[in-house]
Amino acid sequence: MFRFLIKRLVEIIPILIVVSILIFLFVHMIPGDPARLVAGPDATIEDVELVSKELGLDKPLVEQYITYMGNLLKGDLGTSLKTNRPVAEEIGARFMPTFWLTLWSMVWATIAGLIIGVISATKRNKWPDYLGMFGAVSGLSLPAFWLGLMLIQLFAVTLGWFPTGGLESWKSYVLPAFTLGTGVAAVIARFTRSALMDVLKEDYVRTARSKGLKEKNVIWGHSLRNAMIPVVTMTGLQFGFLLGGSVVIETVFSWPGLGKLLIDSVAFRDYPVIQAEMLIFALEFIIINLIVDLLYGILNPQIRYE
Amino acid sequence: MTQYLLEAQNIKMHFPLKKGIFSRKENFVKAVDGVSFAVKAGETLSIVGESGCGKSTTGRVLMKLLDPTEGRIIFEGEDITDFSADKIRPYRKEFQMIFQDPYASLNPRLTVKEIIEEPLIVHNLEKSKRQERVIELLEVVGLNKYHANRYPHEFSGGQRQRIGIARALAVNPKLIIADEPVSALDVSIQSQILNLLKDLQAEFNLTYLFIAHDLSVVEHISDRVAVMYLGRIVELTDRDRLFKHPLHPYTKALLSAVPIPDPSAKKNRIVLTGDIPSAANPPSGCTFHTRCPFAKDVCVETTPEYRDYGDNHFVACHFAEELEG
Amino acid sequence: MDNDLLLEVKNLKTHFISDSGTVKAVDDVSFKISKGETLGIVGESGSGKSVTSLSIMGLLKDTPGKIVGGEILFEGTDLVGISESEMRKIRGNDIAMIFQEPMTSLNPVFRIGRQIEEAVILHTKLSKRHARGRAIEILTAVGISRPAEIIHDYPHQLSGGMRQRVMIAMAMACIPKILIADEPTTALDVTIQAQILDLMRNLTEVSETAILLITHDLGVVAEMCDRVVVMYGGRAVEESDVHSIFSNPKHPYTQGLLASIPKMGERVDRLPSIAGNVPIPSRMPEGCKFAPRCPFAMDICWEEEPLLKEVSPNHSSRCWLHEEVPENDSVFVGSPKY
Amino acid sequence: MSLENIEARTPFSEFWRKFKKQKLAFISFFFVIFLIVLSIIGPSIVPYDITEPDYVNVLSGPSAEHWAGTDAFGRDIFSRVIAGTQISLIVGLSSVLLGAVGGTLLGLIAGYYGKWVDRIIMRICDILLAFPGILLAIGIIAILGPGLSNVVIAVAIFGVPVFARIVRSSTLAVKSTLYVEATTSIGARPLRIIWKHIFPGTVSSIIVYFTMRIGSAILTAAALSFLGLGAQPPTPEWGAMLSGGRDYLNIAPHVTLFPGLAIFITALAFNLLGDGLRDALDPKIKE
Amino acid sequence: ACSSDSKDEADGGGKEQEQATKEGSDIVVAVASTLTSMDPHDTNDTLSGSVQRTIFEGLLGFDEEMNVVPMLAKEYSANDEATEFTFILNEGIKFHDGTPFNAEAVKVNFDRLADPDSGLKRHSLYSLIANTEVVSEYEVKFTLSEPFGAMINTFAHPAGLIHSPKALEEFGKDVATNPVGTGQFKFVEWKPGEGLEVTKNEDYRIEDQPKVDGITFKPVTENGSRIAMLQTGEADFIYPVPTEQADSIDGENGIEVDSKPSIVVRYMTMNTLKEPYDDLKVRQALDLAVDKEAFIEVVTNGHASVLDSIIAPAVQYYSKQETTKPDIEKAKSLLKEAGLEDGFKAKIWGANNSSAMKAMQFLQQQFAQINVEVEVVPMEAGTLSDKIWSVQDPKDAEIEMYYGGWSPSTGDADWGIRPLLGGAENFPPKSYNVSYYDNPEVNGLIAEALETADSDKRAEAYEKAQSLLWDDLPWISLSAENTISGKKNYLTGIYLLPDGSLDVRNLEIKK
Ligand SMILES: Nc1ncnc2c1ncn2[C@@H]1O[C@H](COP(=O)(O)OP(=O)(O)OP(=O)(O)O)[C@@H](O)[C@H]1O
Ligand SMILES: Nc1ncnc2c1ncn2[C@@H]1O[C@H](COP(=O)(O)OP(=O)(O)OP(=O)(O)O)[C@@H](O)[C@H]1O
Ligand SMILES: [Mg+2]
Ligand SMILES: [Mg+2]
Repeated sequence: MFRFLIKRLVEIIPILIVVSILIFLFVHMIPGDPARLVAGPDATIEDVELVSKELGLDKPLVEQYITYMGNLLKGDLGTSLKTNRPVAEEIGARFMPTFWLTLWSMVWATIAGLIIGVISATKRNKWPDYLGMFGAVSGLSLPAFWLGLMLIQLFAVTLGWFPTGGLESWKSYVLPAFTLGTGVAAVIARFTRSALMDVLKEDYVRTARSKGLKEKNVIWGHSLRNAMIPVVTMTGLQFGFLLGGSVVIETVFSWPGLGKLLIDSVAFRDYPVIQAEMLIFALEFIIINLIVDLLYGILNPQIRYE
Repeated sequence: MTQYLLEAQNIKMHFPLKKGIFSRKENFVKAVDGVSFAVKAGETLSIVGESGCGKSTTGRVLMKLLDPTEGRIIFEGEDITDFSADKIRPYRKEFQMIFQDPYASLNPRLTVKEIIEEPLIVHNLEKSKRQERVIELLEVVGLNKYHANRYPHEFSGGQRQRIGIARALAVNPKLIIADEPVSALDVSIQSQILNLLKDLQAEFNLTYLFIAHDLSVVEHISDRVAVMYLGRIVELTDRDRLFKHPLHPYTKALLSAVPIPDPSAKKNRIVLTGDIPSAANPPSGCTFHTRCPFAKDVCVETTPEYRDYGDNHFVACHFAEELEG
Repeated sequence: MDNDLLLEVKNLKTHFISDSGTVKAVDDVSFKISKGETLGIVGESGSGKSVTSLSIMGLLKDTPGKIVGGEILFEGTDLVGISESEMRKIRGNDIAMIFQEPMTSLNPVFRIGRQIEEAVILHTKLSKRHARGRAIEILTAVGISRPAEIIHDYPHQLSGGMRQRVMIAMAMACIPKILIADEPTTALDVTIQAQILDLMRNLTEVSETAILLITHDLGVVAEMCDRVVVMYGGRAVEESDVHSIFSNPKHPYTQGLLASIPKMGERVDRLPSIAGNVPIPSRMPEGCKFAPRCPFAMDICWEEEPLLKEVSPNHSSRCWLHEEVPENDSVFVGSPKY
Repeated sequence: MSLENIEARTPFSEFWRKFKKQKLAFISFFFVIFLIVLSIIGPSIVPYDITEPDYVNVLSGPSAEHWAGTDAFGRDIFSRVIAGTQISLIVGLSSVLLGAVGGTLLGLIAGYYGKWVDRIIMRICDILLAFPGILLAIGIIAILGPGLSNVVIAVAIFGVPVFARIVRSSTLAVKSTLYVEATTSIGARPLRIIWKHIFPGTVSSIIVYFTMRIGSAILTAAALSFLGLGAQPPTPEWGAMLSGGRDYLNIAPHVTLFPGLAIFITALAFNLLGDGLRDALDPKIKE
Repeated sequence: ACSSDSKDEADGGGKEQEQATKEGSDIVVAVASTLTSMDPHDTNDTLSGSVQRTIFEGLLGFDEEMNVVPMLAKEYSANDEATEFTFILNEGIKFHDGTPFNAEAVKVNFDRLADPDSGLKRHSLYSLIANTEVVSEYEVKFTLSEPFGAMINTFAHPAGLIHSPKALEEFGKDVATNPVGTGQFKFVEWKPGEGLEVTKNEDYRIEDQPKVDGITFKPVTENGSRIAMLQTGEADFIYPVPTEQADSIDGENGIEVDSKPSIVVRYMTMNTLKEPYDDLKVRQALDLAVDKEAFIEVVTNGHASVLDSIIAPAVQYYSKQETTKPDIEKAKSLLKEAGLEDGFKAKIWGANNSSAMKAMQFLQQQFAQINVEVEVVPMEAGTLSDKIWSVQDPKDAEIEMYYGGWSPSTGDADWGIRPLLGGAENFPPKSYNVSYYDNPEVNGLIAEALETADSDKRAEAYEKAQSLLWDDLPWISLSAENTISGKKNYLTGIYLLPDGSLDVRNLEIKK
C-alpha cells in the first residue's frame, strides 16, 4: 500500500506539468491585458506600460512561462498582479473557508442523500420513493443563487437565526452549506437509489434473506456497503468540484473562498492567481481520486492493493 | 502426411493479470499454455475440459480474435498467425464460430434478417441475392422466412442457437468452431441442435472443432477428442479409444465423475480431492499433480512430455504406461 | 413413515402478476418430503422449479410473485399465512437454502467467517466466539482444509467449488431440517460436482436433514434422489420414486426427456428429441401444457388439462393417455418417434 | 403453439410498457412535449410584445392584465416567460446535444480502441473535468465573444468529458459482448462494428444522461447569466431574466419567481423524464 | 424617500421610524467589492481609496461638495504659470508608528510617486513633478516640469495620501499590506476576502476624534446580501445601495438611505470617426431620441439627475448647459436629412453588470423609436478593455456606441474632459477617448486651462469647452449619478463624498 501511495504521488508530477502548460496557454489566450486592468480605466498609456513592465508582461510568452515554471519549482507561486500580495497568501487565506464549507456541505449532503436514496430504493414506486426522488430532483433543479437569496431572506432577515453571510462562527456555515449541499444531496440520493436497487437484485441479498436476517440488516448491513461503491466515485467527483469553490454561493453569502477569488482574478486577468488556483484544483482532483481509490479498496476487497 | 485443414502449433495465450487498481501487472494468466493439435477436413474434433481450462480461449485464438502470445496457426497449409486485420478478412469466410450463449451472441437490436445478412454484407454479396440467401439459410436451420423480421428476444434459446448457426453458415465456411453450442440449452432442446449440427456436417461437408464440457455430448458427436487441463492438452485420441481406454488419470477421473442417468447403475467413481488450481499460478511440473491420486515426486518436478502413446493416442503423463492396466 | 413427514406442499400456485399479464409460474404443484429423504425436482428452464423453492422459503416478497393458492405445511403449520417474523425464525434455521450461483450468492464485501457466523448468532444466540468455533467446525465438515484461515478470506479469493462448499456450510450451520438446494452444482465442473454431491450426501446422512434437490440434470437425480417430481410448465407432471421414473416413465414428457439425453457408452447416430420449443410462460396453451410438443396429443389434450393422478402405487402422472391407454409403458422403447 | 401468432413485442413496445409505469416520468414526458410545442408556438401566442417597454407600469405585481406582473421596463413577465421557452430550450437542448455528440465520439473511440488512445482521451477528459466550468465559460466567451451561441458552446464543453466517460464505459461493456465478438469473427470492419453494434448499445445511456443533463444545462446557463455572461438583452432567456431580477428580490419577488419557476419545472421535468427512461431502458430492472 | 435633490438630508430618511440601537462601539461597513491595496500610491479603485482615507491623510482633501480643503497642509499657494506649488504643513503630527510628520516625509512620498521606476499605478498623476524641495521643516515646494493648472486637485486626490516614511523604508512595496498613516484609524488586520479592520487612533491630531473604536470593512458583492446585512444589523453602514432597493429599505428596520449627487457621470459615446456617427445630424437625432428623465426613472430609479453638461455639477468648473426635450419627430427628420430615413443597425457595448445591461436595454428601446436597431453587447471586464484598448489605428476601431461612466477622481474639470474627449492625444490605447473625438478648438481650450493656476481663467476656458462639446455631441450625456449609502439610524457623521470615497471624520454612534 505504501508503494502504491508513493507511485501515485510520483505520477502527479507529470500531470501537473502538463496541466500547468495548458493552464498557462489557456489563461494567456483569453483576451484582456492585465496591465490595463490593473492600471484602471483612467490610466494613461504610460501607466499601463509601466505596470506592464513592472509585472513582467512585456516579455515574450515563452520567457514568461520559463520564469513562472522556475518560480513554481522553487515553490514560489508568484504575487498577485491585482493586490501585490503573494499568491500563496491570497489562496491560503481562502482555502480553509472553502474547504470547511465543502466538507460540511458534503457531510450533510451525503448523510441526507444516503437516507433518501435508501428509503426510495426500498420503497420503490411507492409514495416515499416518489417523494424522495421528487425532493432530490427538486434539489437539482433549483438555481443556487435563488435558493441562497431566499434562505437569507427567510432565516437571516426574517427569523434572524443565522447570519446573512461572511465567516464568523459555526452559524455562518449553516445557510451556505445547506445551499451548496442540496444539489449534491440530490445527486447522492439518486445514485444511492439506483445502486441499491441494483444490489437488491443480487443473489447474495437473497442469500442474506434466506438466513433469516431482518430486512433492516439485509439493507443496511449487506446491501448498502455494496451500493456505496459507485456512490463513492460520484461523491468524490462532487467533492472535487466543490473544493474549487462555488462562485455563486460565495457571492451570495460573501464567503471568503476560492471560487470568488477565481472570478475576481479572471476579471483582472490576474495570471499568477488564476494559474495557481487551477494548479491547486488539479491537485485536489488528483488527491481526491486517490482517496476514492483507497476507499474503493476498503469497500471492495476484490480490488484491494497487494 | 495428410493435409490438415487447421493446425494449432504450440499455442500459448497469456493474459496480463490486472488485479485491481492497486497492483502492477506482472503476473499472467496462462489461459492456454502450449496447445497443439490438427483438425482434418470433414472430421469433428472435440475439446473437453473443466471450466476455465482455456477451451474458449483456444477457440478465440484460432478464430484470430486474440493474438496468441506464442505459437502458429496454420489454415490449409498457410500460416495465418501474423496476418493483419485487413489481410485476414477474406479468410474469415472459411472459418466461423458458434457461441455458447445464444442470448448474448445475437445483437438484441437487430432483426434476424439483419443478423444473418451481416456476414453477407461484410463479404460483399450482391444486395439482390442477400434476401434469397437469408431465407435459404433460415430454412436450412429449421426456421422459416416468417422469422426474418423478428428480434432475437422473441425466440427461445434453441431457436436462437439456430439463428447463430445460420449466421455461421452464411458464408459457406469450411470449418466451424462451436464453443459449447448446447451447454446453455434445455435438455429437451439440446438433442435437436446436436442433430442439426450432424445433419449440416453431412450436407455441407463441414469440419467441426467442437468445444464442450459435457462428456456424453462429446461422445455422441466427436470423431476425436482432446482433453484439456489448465491450459494444456493432456490427452488426445479417437473417441472410442478415449472413452474405452483413457490413459491420463485426469481423463479417467473426468469420465468416472459423469453422473449416469440410471439409478441402478453401479458407480465406482474416482472422486478427486482439492480444487482446480488457478491459471495465474499453475502448479509446477505436471499441473495435475495436486489432484492426481497417483502423483509421485517426478510429477511435481518435471512437466510430462506430450507424446504419442501409439496409434495417434497422445497423452501427457509420466506414468501413462503403468496406469493403463 | 407419516410421522417422519416434514414438509407437504399441496396444490401450490404462485403467480407473477404484472400489468402485462399474469405468469402462472407455479400452477398446481404438490409433493411431500420426509425426514432424511432426498426429493428431486427436475424440469426445463422456466418450469417453475426455483419459484417453488422461493415460495417455500417465503422469499417472494421482493418480486411481484404471490402465492395464490395451496398450502405449504411444514411440520403441520402452513407457511403460506404466517407472519414475516415467524418466517424469519424458520428461514435459515429449520429450512435452509443453497443457490445455483456460488459465484454471486456470497456477499463480496464480507469475510467468509462473518457470513457464516451471522446465521449462527441469529438463530442459536451463541456468542460471537462460539459462533466462530461453530463456523470453523462446519467448514471442516464440508471439507475445507484450512478453515481457520479461510474464515478470514473474502469470497473472491475462493474458487467456485470452495464457494459452493461455503454456501453449504452456511446453510448447514444451524442443522436445518430441510435443505433446499437449487441447482447446487450446475455452475460447477463434473469433477467438482462429484465432490459436492458426495459431501451433501454425507452431511444429510449424519444429520438426517431432508433435501429438496432442484436440478435439470437427470444424472444427478439418478444418483442423489429417493423420489422425483418432474415439472413442466409450472405443473408437476409426474411424481414417483427414482427407480420407476427411470425405468418406467409414464408421462410423455418424461419419456422424451429420458430418450433425448445422450448416454455414455450408448452410441446412436441420431438422438431422439422432443420437437418444438419450451413454452413461453406468459403464453401457456390451454389444456395440457405439453400438448403442442407431444407426439400423442389428442383433441382432449388441447381442450382440457389432465389432473395429476396416481397411475400405479406411489407413482402419479398428469396425462390423458393414462385414461385412454392403460399401462402403455413401452411407447418409446424400441421405436422412438422423435 | 407457434411463435407466429404471438403478438409482436418489439424492443420499443417493451420499453413503452415499462416507461408507462413510471408515473412521474410519464407525466413529465407529456410536459416536455408541451414545452416543445410551447417553444414553437409560444412567441406567436403571447398576449404582449416581449420587448415593448411600458415605463408607466414597471415592476407591478401579478394582476388580471399581467398574470405574472411586469419587469423593470414594464414588460409583461408572463409573455416573456412563455416566449423564453424557445430560447431556453434551445440553449438546454443544443448545448447538451453538442456535448453529447463530442463526448460520444470521444467515448466510442476511447472505449473501442483502448490502449494509449483511451488513456490520452481520458486524461484530457480528466483535465477538462478539473477545469472549473465557470473559468472555462469565461474563457470561451472571452475568446469567441458574447452571445447565446457561445454560451451554448461553453455549456456544451462542460458536458463533453461526462458524456465521454459514460459512453466509454458502455462501449467497454458492449465491446465485450459476444455479439460484438461474433461480428468481429465475421470480419466486419471496426467502423461497421462501432456504428452498427456498439453505438446503438450505448444509446440508451446517452438518452438517459441527455435528458438529465438538459436541466443542469439550463441551470448552468442561468449561472452564467448570474455572472453576466449569458444571453444578450433583451432576449427573454429565463436565466437572464432570473438574474436580472435579483436586485428586486425583496421589492418585486415576482420578477424572479416566474422565470425561476419555469427553470425549476423544466429542469424537474427533464430530470424525472431521464429517471424514468433509465428505469425503462435498463434491462437489469425487471418489474 | 430620498431623491436626488434632497442634498441636505444627510441624516434622514423621510419616514418616521424607531431608533435602532447599537451595542459596542465598533462598526461594520459592508462594501461592494474586494479591496485591492492599502498603498494609496498604487491604488486605482475608489473603494480601496476610501478605506485608505480612514488610515491616511493627504496634504489636501475634499469636502462634501468636492471643494478642496486643507488637511495635513495648513495652507498652499501656486505661481500663475502653475509650475510651482508651495505648502505650509501642520505641526506636531505623528504617524501611527510614531514617526513625525514633516516636509521630509512629504518629499519622500512625492519622490516615490514621481519616480517612474517605482512602478506605481498612480505615477502618471504626479509625473509632472520635477522637483520636491524641503524649504523648511514644515514647508515644501513642488516644481513641475510643465504648467499644470489642475495640480491642486491632484494633490487632493486620494492617491496623494502620505505614508509614514519609516514604513516605506521598512516595507517597500509591502506597504500595500502594512499601511501606516496619520489618519483617525490605525490599520489592524486585512484578511484577503474577508475584510479589513482598523482601530481608533488615540493620538489623532483633532481632540475627541474619532468617536468610534474601530471599523471593519467587509466585501459583500451581492447587492441583496449587503442589504440583508444592514437589515439584520450585521452591518451598520453599506454602500452602494442598489438604486432598485434604495427606496424600499429606507425607513424600515432602523435604516436610513442617503442618496447624494456624485461626480460620476453616465453617457453613451459614439465613434465619431465612423459612419454614420461622423454626421452631427445623426448624433443629434440619437440624442433627441433618448428621454433622459425616463432614463433616470427606469434605470436608476430616480437616484440620479439629468446630466446637463459633460461633467457633473460637483466637479470643479462645471457649467450648466441647455438640455433638450426628447423629440422623436425631429430626430426622425434629422435622420432623414442624413439620408437614413429607414434607420440603421448599431451595436452598443458596455459592461455586463446588471445596471449597465439595464441602461443599454433602455437605450435600445429608445433608439428603436427612430428605427435605429441596436444590438446590446455586454462584455466581461477584461474582454471589454481588450476590445477598447487593443486598437492601434483609430480607423480600425470596432467600437460604435459605448455605454460608460466616468468619475474624475481629482474633482477637477480637466480629468473629467481631457482623457475622454481631449483629442487624438487621448485616443485608445493612449487614453480613454472612445468617441475618437478630435476638435482642435476644444484641445486648445483644454491646454489653455492647464497652463495657469488662475481659477477664473481656467473656469472660462472650461466653460467654452463644455459648451462646444455640448453642441458637438461626441456623446449623449445621460445622468449624473447619486452615491447611495444605507446606514442604521444610530450613526451620524458618516457619508460618501461625491467621488465615492467615505468620510468618517465625524462618525459617531448615537446612544
Ligand atoms: N480477456 C481475458 N483476460 C484475462 N483473462 C482471461 C481472458 N479471457 C479468459 N481469461 C482467463 O483465461 C482462463 C481460461 O478461460 P476460458 O474462457 O478459455 O476457459 P473455458 O475453458 O472456455 O471455460 P468455460 O468452460 O467456463 O467456458 C480463465 O482463467 C479466464 O479467467
Ligand atoms: N421475479 C419474477 N418476476 C416475474 N416472473 C418471474 C420472476 N421469477 C420467475 N418468474 C417466472 O416464473 C417462471 C418460473 O421460473 P423459475 O425461476 O422457477 O424457473 P426454473 O424452473 O427455476 O428455471 P431454471 O432452470 O432456468 O432455473 C419463469 O417463466 C419466469 O419467467
Ligand atoms: Mg468457455
Ligand atoms: Mg431456477
